[in-house]
Amino acid sequence: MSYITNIFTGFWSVLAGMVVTLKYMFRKPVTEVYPRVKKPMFPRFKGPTSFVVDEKTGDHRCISCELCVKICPSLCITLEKERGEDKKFHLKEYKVDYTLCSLCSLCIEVCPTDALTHAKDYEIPALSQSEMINDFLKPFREKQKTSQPVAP
Amino acid sequence: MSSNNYIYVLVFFVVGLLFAVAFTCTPLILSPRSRGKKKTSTYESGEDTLGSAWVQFDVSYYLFALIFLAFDVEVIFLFPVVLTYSIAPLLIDLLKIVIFIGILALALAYAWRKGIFSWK
Amino acid sequence: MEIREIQKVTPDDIQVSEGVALFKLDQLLDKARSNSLWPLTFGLTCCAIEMMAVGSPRYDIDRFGFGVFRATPRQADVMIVSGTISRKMAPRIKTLYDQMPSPKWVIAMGGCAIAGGPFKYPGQYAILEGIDKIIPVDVYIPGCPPRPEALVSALLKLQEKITAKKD
Amino acid sequence: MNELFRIILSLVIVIGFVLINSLVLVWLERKVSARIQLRRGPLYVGWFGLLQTFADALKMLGKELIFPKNCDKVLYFLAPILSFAPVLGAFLVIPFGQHLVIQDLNIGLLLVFAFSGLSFIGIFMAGWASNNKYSLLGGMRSVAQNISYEIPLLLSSLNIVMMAKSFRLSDIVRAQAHVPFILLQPLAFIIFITSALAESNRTPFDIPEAESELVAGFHTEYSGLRFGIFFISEYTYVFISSCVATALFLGGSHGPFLSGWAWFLMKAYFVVFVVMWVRWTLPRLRSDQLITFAWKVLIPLSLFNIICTALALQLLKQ
Repeated sequence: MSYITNIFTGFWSVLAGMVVTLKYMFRKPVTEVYPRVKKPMFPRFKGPTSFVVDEKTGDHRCISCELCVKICPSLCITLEKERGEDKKFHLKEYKVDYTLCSLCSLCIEVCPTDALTHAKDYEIPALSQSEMINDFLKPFREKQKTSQPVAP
Repeated sequence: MSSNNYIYVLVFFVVGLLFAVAFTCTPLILSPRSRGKKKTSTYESGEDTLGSAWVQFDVSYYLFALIFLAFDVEVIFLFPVVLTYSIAPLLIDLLKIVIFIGILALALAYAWRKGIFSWK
Repeated sequence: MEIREIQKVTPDDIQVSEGVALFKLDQLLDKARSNSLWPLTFGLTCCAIEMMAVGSPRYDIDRFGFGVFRATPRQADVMIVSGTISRKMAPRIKTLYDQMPSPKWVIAMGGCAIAGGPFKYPGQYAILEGIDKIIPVDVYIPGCPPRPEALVSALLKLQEKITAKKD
Repeated sequence: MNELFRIILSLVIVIGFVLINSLVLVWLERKVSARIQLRRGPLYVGWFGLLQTFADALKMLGKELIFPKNCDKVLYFLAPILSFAPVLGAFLVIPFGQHLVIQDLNIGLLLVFAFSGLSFIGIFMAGWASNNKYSLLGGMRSVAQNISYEIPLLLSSLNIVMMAKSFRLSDIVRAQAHVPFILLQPLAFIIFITSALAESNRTPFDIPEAESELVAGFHTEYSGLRFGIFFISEYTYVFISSCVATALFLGGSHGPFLSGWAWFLMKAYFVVFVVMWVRWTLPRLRSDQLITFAWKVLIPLSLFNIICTALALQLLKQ
């Protein structure tokens, strides 16, 4: 007897399952049409690190203390500095190798002037490894170039 | 005309073969080719294979093939019997069909009882 | 980073003109290849989870025709190396790459697959420092791990690379 | 001369139909699966992704064919061809309309079953010739499954032969002018669809190419268009078995308002849709469950059904 009831329950459960999938078929898809619609990232999203632009000066806040270089577990930050005429260190070069960075945000936590932050950029594929060594000072240099002709 | 009918079967089968051959050979012209020592080796999730795959196989498959043979032949027997029965349904023919199917069912019950269908 | 517009193959593009059939055929094949990149089902570590997310309803990589994950390298076109490559694993990956049929591409996903990531330090002996030490890589995706969107944009970049005019 | 022209014309039509139909079916499958999983499916290549499978096929044209060095060369080459060749023959007798059939042979039903029964020879050949452990397991399971489900398939169609009093498919369709046989033989229909699913290796029964355990089953070693041919023949078998189901149970080309072939194609594509729907609903059966299901459930049920039909014929003799 259980043989026949087994067959019936099996058949019935198949039908029930198919009704469920049919219902799902007429629901709205949950897909985000990604490259056409770009969703803003969450506030705590950890993108690649970058310099904070200071609102007052329009420059970066780095004081070349090298704390980030020392704490980085992946050894991905290279920093070069030079002593200016005012006996203060000036940042000459600041590069992060994204091939190594694991976005642990230790450099951000340790920074005394809050000069670093996570960018919200996430479309970062590259065709070669050299493209992934990011020069942090590049946007600031470009800004200087564009602003120089304006200044007397 | 009626003998002509079956020429279609032959022609369709042969053309199917030729078409498939042509189809599988076009990539030889169009595709790039490359060579390598590992390229033609047998796939086994990146491992090198140990030995050949042509080994002895589980006997239960063989038993299935045996019952299948018996059943399939008997089903083919049933086809003309059922056709003639449906055209002129006589009671004696019904009895014969029932006996025939009963014997088939007995064979199935025997195999079931012997545990062929439960895998070990 | 710029992301290109979705390239649409309209019926007009598929037409092969009579005169320069072979030349156009090449372009047509490239277009077809770039629109059906079947990835190899294989993941190494944590980045593989993000790779799986790409096939999920939310990101649905099948929209571009990349959704057919093939389990065997014989039918795959693109290999997504997602995760840390230990030295024991490296020869297997090399074999899998070799077993793929010829127009084939590789995407290195995540810091470990690009250059060893956090495991790269002087004196380490267990990790292969980047998959490009053993097989040629077409697109790199930095991140630890990258977002699924980053993988989608990498696949689109690969599409761009395939259809680009060859000099 | 006229006959020759007819052969060539029907061949061209059938080959074209097989190719285009399988591409459309793959697209439909991807769309249906996407909608069931709340996805969008192919979207960007062509109109609603219709050219997606066309792009896939073109890509396979330009894909390298790998000849594994350990395989049995002749069988490896022959396997996809042998799995494709019978596909065309099965289209010979399918009555797409009242007079729209290439050759209305009087053993039409048996011919279709004979041709679709040939498919697993190609599959097993592929499994054996590849000299790959996954392929061999896939091929073995495929044969065990196919021979198990062949019998309920034939037994359930016996009922229809009894009802229609003919093997000729167009006669069977004609017998359903008023009542389709699905209403008279619901059990036979269920058995037929279940075993047709298993015969064409569709998902609750796709043990031969179970991706989670056997990589790609029997076509693990096949690349490019050789694999593509397996794919085409698999989808065409799905279509053929749904055509046969339409002709046997759903009243074939009978229907109001529209012309016969439109009804036939609509019904056949509906059965194909049901097959896909089942595929994306049910999980895969285990190998032993699969075979015992055929022998312990389907075959006794169909034997019982035959006796019932014979009795009914006897009672309704007057």
